Amino acid sequence: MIALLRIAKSVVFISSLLFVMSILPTHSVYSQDAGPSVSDLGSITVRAHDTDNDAGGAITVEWDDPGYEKLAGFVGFLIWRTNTLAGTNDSVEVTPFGTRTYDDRSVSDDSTYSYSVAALVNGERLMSAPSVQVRSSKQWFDGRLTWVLILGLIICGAVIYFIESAKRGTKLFLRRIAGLEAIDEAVGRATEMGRPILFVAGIQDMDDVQTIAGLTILGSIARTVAEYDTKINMPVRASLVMTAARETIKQAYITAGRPDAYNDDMVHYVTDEQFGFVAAVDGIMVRERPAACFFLGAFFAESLIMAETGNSIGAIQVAGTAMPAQLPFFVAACDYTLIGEELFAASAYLSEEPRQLGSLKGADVGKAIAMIVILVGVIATTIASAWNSESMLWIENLLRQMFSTG
Amino acid sequence: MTSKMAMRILTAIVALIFLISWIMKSGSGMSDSAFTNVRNGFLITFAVFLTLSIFSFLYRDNPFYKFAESLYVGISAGYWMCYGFWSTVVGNFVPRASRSLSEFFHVPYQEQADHIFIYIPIIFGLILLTRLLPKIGWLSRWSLAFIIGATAGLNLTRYLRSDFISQVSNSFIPLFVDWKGIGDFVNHISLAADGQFIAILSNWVIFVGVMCGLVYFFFSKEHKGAFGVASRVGIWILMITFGASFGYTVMGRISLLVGRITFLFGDWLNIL
Amino acid sequence: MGLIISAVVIGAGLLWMLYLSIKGQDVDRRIVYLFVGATVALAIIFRLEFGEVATPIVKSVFDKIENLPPGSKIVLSYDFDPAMAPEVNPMANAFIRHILEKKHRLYFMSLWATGQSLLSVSLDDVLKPEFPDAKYGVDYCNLGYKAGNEGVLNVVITNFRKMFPSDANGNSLDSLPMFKDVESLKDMDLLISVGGGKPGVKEWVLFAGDPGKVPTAGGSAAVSTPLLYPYWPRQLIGLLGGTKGAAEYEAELAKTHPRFKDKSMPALRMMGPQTMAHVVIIAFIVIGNIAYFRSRKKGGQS
Amino acid sequence: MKRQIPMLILSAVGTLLVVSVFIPSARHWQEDASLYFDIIAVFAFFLGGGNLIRVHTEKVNRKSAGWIYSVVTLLGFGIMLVAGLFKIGNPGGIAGDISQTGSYFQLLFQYVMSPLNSTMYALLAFYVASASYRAFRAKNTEATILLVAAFVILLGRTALGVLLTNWIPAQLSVLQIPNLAIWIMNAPNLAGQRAIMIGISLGVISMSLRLLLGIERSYLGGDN
Repeated sequence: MIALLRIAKSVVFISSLLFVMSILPTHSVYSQDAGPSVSDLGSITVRAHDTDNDAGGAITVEWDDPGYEKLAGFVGFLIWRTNTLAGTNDSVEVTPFGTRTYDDRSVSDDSTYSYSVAALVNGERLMSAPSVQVRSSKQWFDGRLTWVLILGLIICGAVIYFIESAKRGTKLFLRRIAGLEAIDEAVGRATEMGRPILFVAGIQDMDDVQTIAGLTILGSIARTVAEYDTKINMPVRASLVMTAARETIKQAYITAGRPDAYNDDMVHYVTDEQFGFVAAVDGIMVRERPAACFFLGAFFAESLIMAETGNSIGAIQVAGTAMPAQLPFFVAACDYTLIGEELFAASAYLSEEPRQLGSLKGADVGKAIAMIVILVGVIATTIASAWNSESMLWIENLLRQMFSTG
Repeated sequence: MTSKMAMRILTAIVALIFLISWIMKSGSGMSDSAFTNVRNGFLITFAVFLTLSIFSFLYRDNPFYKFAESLYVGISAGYWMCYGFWSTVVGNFVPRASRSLSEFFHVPYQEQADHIFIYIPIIFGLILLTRLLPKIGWLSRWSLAFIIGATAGLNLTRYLRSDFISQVSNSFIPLFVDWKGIGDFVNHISLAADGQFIAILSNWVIFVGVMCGLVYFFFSKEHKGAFGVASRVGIWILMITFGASFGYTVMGRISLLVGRITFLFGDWLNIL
Repeated sequence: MGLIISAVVIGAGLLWMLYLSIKGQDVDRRIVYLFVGATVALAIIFRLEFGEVATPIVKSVFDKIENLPPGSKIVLSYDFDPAMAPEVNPMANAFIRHILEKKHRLYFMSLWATGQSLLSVSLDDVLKPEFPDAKYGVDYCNLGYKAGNEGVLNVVITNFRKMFPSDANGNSLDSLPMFKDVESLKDMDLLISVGGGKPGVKEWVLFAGDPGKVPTAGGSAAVSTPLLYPYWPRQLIGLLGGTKGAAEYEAELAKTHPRFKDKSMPALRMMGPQTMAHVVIIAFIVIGNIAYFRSRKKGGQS
Repeated sequence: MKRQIPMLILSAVGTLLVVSVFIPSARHWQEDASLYFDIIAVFAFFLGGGNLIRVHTEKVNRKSAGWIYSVVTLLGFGIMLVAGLFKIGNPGGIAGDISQTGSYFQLLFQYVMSPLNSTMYALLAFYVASASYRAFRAKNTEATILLVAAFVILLGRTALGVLLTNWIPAQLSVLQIPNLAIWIMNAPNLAGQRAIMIGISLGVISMSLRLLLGIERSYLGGDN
């Protein structure tokens, strides 16, 4: 689609250039209408400056229109560039109707340029005076992201602060998450029944943070599994996940003091194909009849196929994902579901390590910030729109500016 | 013994149907070449066989499903590895790394000053393979560390911008839409879908819903008292969300089945 | 005939399930599977079609076109690609039929490069054979595709001729009678965008409908429809969502203008099996709850 | 050592990528990182593919239950690899597009992989039905809310919903089931999605920080 658009854009561009060329001779294709003529209008003023917030190599040209666009024979504005160091001239672009700015991305930071803009009317080129000389340069900081940086620093600062304070021994209250409490029970049941547990860390590769979240939970589960001497079976969809999962389980077995019981075959690669993987996992479920199934990671449409098969074999199922579209299916078909953020918090809960738990309190500060900002934003917007309050409008606009993604 | 016998009979029947279908499909082929017709007859019959084999899993696990599953796993693993090779190695790495290799694979070589950097992933990739050597297998953690670091770094800012900031700013909504005073509101109150009352109600529900939903996710505060009430409302909102998304998706899922059954009845049996 | 067989088979099955449930027996999941499969298969074999009833969000688009005075000016934009076409093309064709039947003037355009070729297919397959009397330039015209996404809308909201010096066939707009009293999109009586991506219905609302205060309607693929719901009913007068929305429109069209009844109604055809399975699933939920309440009652007594 | 160096790599790479967002001339690092990831993932194929071959050859060698299916997997894997890596039957030769019509690779995709893929996907139609039958029961307040929301949306998408509530006058039109369904999608559903997304973003941020600070490192293995 993008490629097509690009082709189409270049076709339009070339055809408009051809069109401009074809009308450069004195006769015009449009009949002259009565109305303001070219000579009545003032000249175009051109400003050129280095493009903001970029890595160099671009100059922004801006101009005003004294009224050329309203003329009957108007075709477009031609942007004319002079390389003042090399002394060469060339036309850069003919802009379509309605534009007043143009980013010239074909300049070098080592040269200086001056720009003129010409209105193309009835085959005439009405060239403006050249702009001042400009040179493009790169910026070290993207100014549009100032607020993103500040917000990021506040939230990250809060997380780090509570990690540090937890390290110093501040006690923390944490609410219970039913799904996590069920993990021990599920592993215990598998041990009693002498059946394996099945662990699926989603179907994404290691470049999805949900997969990593799944693996961190795997670390805790594997420790319990090692202690109870239960069997764990973990099919994976991506080779990298296989490597990472093996390291994770191995470490858990070592921590539990049972390095001898670890075996690489606990984790095995199946296939990178989404539904091929599902077909195999379904097969494993009905043949090995695991007593507990864990689905923790990023899932797509296959979520329900796996969860329903797991349900049909009577396994205890604990699922967790940050895919909003798949949550309903897990909620419907599994015994416990970690919803969104709970997936990321789970490993901290399970580790019971103060520093990890501190990070959760930091995330809560983020939520508190979100709630306060939303509250203020809603009040300001409401008063500004219902009672035309200038000051509230100012607050609303400030908040919108702060919370714009740049 | 009897179930083994039944299985044999079933397999024989399936084989017979397969053969008949192959012959019929080959006979009705469109191509001039007999080989193409016979080949396509086989392929279509095979595709039907695989389709039915997968569906048979709904009854219970069976040899036909096991066959289809095993084949699917093998074929698709090979498929994605070939794809990875041609698109990533040949498509992305070779043009940046070597001119002669680019010529060999007929891909345009990219002149770049910084193509030394393209060897970073190669080094980490080779380090990853030390996993195969027991003595220095621990080195592969370096590659994992590189990958996990990249994932964490990329996602931190990505989620901050796209999810946190944009979702918060989307929530700045007026609680009194088109407000012309309380008198006007009371006079025109109605539950019409396009009425002012519903527009206002929607914004209140969104506002309260987002707030209570966030309260539900608070980990470090006990869900008691007013906080507990808000968290409970939060769960209800989440439940509505899940129910609604589930209900909305059902129809789309059925259309997938329609596609398969149309394939069986139309492309194979020609009865549509 | 097919309908009777299907109704008997499915109805009897559901009753049997209900009976089992009331007796307190749990229904095996395989019976549920069998039901879904049989329902869809029967509906496909017997080509069952159901009279869809237009939901208000669809009905309002239909009524708008139905009630505009003849000669009203309507823009229909093809903003989709072949991948989305099975879902949204039936909508576009239904719009063409309805608009020309009501003797409105129809202005075609497209914001997607791929939309233009799909548009010419519609012109050749639907418009020309079914409306041989419709005259190009008087009753309909094709402006074709222009690059620039929503930027195109930004321009045509003030001036058509600047963006489209000529139509897709190279005729100057001034030579087309139907452009005599048209300066910009603001002179239109209704804007319709059919699409499922960006630019699409949302961009038409934000860059054309809202600033120009022109009624806007849309059709979109099912996945992106929930994202458009917030614009209804204030900024969008109506919306057709997925095959379902298309089928509702086709049904409404066939009801009001019986001459289209025999025409192929692809969305309605596609909806038959889906609707039937959907109803069966609703029945399952009801039966499931009856079973649950029965068992709880029993549990409470014992 | 075995633990410090990976920790250092992780923190350095992660921090650089966080910082690069704010520096215009470093922004391409983000795309580079994704490209590097893809290339490392190709190396991992050796591990994954090797594992696949090893697991299944072992089954065949040991003649363990169902070994014949392992033969099928190995055959499929081998055939696809040969067909794809050497582009057998590809009209464009070695330079042709890998999925060009006529190549064996494409043929196998079209007649073997694609029907398997769409059939597995189509199983969802059955599972959606069985999940609705079993899970949507009014067991408690939460389950009842879930059930009611799902039921209204389901009804709103059939003619039944229109016919049942057509009689409701325009003054109360939001109570007509199709309108109610849209309102649920519009207001409470939107609110829930938004709360979930804000929560997720904070979860990702705090987890990424735990990783970058080296607090969370179960994946890094032990010291030996």
